[in-house]
Amino acid sequence: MTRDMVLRVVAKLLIPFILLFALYVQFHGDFGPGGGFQAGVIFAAAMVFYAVIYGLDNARRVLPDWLVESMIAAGVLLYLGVGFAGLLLGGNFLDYFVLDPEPVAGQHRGIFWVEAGVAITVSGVMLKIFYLFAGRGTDGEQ
Amino acid sequence: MEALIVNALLALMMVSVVVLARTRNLFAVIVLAGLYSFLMATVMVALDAVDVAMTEAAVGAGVSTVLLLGALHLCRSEEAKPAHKPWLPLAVTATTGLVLVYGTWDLPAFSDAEAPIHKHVAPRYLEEGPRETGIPNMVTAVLASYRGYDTLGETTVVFTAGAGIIALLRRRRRSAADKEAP
Amino acid sequence: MNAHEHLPALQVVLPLAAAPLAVLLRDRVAAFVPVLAATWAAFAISVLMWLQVGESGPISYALGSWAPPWGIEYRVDSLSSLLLMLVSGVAAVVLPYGRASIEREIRQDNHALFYAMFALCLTGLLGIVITGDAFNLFVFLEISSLSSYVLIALGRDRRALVAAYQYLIMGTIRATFIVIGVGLLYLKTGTLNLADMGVRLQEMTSHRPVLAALAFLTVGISLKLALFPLHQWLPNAYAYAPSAVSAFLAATATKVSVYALLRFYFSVFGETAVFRRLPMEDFMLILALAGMFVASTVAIFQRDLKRLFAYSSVAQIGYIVLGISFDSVTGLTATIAHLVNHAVTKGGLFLLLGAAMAGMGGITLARVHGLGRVMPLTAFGIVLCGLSLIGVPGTAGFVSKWYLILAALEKGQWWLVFLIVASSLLAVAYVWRFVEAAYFHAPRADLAAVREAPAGLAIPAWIMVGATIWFGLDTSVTVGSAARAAGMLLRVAS
Amino acid sequence: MFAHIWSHFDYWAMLFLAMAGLFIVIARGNLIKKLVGLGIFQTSVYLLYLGPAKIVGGTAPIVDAAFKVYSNPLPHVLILTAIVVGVATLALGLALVVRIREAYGTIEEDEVLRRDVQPAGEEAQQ
Repeated sequence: MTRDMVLRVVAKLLIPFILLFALYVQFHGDFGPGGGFQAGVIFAAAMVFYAVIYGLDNARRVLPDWLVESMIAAGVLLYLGVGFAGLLLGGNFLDYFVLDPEPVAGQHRGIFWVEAGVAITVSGVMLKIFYLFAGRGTDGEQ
Repeated sequence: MEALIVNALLALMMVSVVVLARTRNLFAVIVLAGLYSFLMATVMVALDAVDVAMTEAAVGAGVSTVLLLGALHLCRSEEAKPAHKPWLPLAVTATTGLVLVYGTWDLPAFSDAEAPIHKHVAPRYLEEGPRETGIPNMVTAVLASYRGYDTLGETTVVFTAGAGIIALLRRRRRSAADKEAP
Repeated sequence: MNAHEHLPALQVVLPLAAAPLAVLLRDRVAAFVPVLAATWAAFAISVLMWLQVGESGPISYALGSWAPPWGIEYRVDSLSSLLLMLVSGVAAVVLPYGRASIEREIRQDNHALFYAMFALCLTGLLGIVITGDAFNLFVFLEISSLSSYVLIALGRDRRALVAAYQYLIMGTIRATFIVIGVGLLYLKTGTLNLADMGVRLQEMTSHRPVLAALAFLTVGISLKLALFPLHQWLPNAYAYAPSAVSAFLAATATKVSVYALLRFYFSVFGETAVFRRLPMEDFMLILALAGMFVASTVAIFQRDLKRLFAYSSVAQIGYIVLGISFDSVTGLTATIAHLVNHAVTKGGLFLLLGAAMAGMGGITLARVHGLGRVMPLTAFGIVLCGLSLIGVPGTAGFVSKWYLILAALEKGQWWLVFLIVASSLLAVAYVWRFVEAAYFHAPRADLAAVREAPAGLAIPAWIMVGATIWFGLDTSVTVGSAARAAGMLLRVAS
Repeated sequence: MFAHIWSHFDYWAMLFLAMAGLFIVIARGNLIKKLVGLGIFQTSVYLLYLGPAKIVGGTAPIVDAAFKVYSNPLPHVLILTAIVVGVATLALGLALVVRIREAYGTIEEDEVLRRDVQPAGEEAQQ
């Protein structure tokens, strides 16, 4: 954690923009480069930045371990859920065409949720790894 | 011109790897590895693989470097001098290299539009993809739809690594409770 | 939705879904439930598909409803359905055993994650077997690899960490070799679908990139297969992993690699490319024989029983590869039958070793002195599995060796028959070392009061031992399916 | 010969990097350096896929009325997956290295192996 006032203020100003950028990368992936994986990394980077400036404990209060661990699992489950939705609606596994009466709209919907699943798992994993590595340094090796 | 840029960048990458192999200060090694990844990302932009370049910059130059530095911080170490002459590794590497020379010799030249990969499978993505999926970025369309199952596998790999690292590095519950007590 | 049509997807996706559920549930009892349900469901599905393939031929399933080669295809035929049944069947037996054994071997707050990793490992192995897409094979290979590194590292001994690290390095090198091989094939054909690749490669089997791809895939898969001399990672990995993990990996992981090798050799490159244009027959024969003799000899001198039988696995892989090298229906039948027979034998053996370890606190030869007296059932089971490794009539091991000998005779190679019998004598030697320790020594004073293994460990182990005997007496499932699969690979009507 | 090297330079670079990476993995004893080498070996293969995907004069495969020629999107997708697999492997490998360092006090492979071959071993504990 840093006590430098300038850094803390700058961080407070910057972090919302990083999160916004993550959202942009997530949703603009259809038209330009980007997608769930990249967005997940950027989102995790924002949280890591927060943890570096405000301390690991504060970051863990914002996004506690149980929540991060649940994100790791939830993303995969969301992806699988899209797959099962295809099954239930009469298509094959991961068939997006059946997700909407209009096949192309179904593709859109499927890709949207799948990318969301990727982003959730990736950001969760990156963040958890950071927590574990950083936590190892401070409370380990007493 | 495009080929020239790509080849120049590739040459730079080769130089950075040679320096990396000879460096024993691990901090320098990690910085060089980051540089290598960054060059790789630049090459990818030159090769029109913008999605891949973005990922390589974020992951190779970013996440990997941070992870390596984190691990180095926990291990505090300098590489020891190699104890024996690396004849066996040289032999293995040379053999692999020779097979690669043999194998890539007859491959289509750089930017050969008649190569099989441009004639089979991929054309449909480019010609029908926007209509079939409604998405102009074909990398996203192939990634999330045509080969969406691979991406499910990829997400699972990330999940596996994440859960595995939790299993390996998590401290016992008790110690966490101790920490909160005072 | 007609569940019947979607069995190929459910086969892999159900165990996959169990893993995040286990992580989400966190509690070690609650996490066990979905994983067990998914594992048993996977076994049931594989049996259903095996029956279906037997009746109406191969099943093709287009994931995401994108027709291959643009989308990813799942393909179940007589060979893959047998392997699916083997892998999920072993998992269905080993998982309940794991629940009992990890109580002693893994700290409690990691139990839920252990189940998740187990489910992922199963998912990966099933995915490799069922997929009809070269790159998808790599992705699922990595799922099974990453989860097995973790499973091995969960072992109690600190050497488990080193074994896992070395396995990770080996595994990644091998996966990269496979990606290079697949890449070369992709650049030549433009497709990733295995069947499509096979068709397009027909006219270019002598092109250099294709031959280089063959080399990379062979080395890459042989590393995973632990084919001699690329076997170094295996003994440590098996020796220091938790018992249930050793049993599961010993029974399935190398078998799935053999499957991948068969798939690439016969379905992608085609038998002519592999065996007519290159001296692959002789090459594989030499490696197989070297593995059979060197690894068996090394096994004799081990002090730790898990290591002893791990080396025995390397030797048994020699038999499996020997069958491929004959390039005949009988040879492949022997190979495929031995995949199953060796899987149940080694699976049972490692489960029993785990039970012995739970009782005696270790399984060095010195420690299991008098095992026959304190744990008579467990010791007897180990001896039965040992007999199968040797190839005594009435056990599964005999059946596959018999077909190997038939294949050798078909080719008129009498000297090979002699070598197969000779290598079996080496197996007698290493099994004898256990018999001597277990039956001709008194147990150590502090271990004299050890009791027979609890039912949670004994029942799964004896199911495997039972299968070892059953497949030795009734060969309709093993040899029957194997012959059908061999005929399919060589495109011979059976 | 020279023309061949120039027209196939991406392959030559790929195989050089692959060899260098493989050499570092096998020859070096430091567990972190090995992982760096492993990463180079893995990333070198990206060039094998991405190089041939490029068509000079083409653009990134984002379809738009303004362009006619695109580079091949399929290798891009495959390599995206490969990158993710690579970082997952690296993270897991580093976690193992951290644990090894805590259990052995060193991350030199020779030293780790030496510390396990104490004749005292498990037999002595009995």
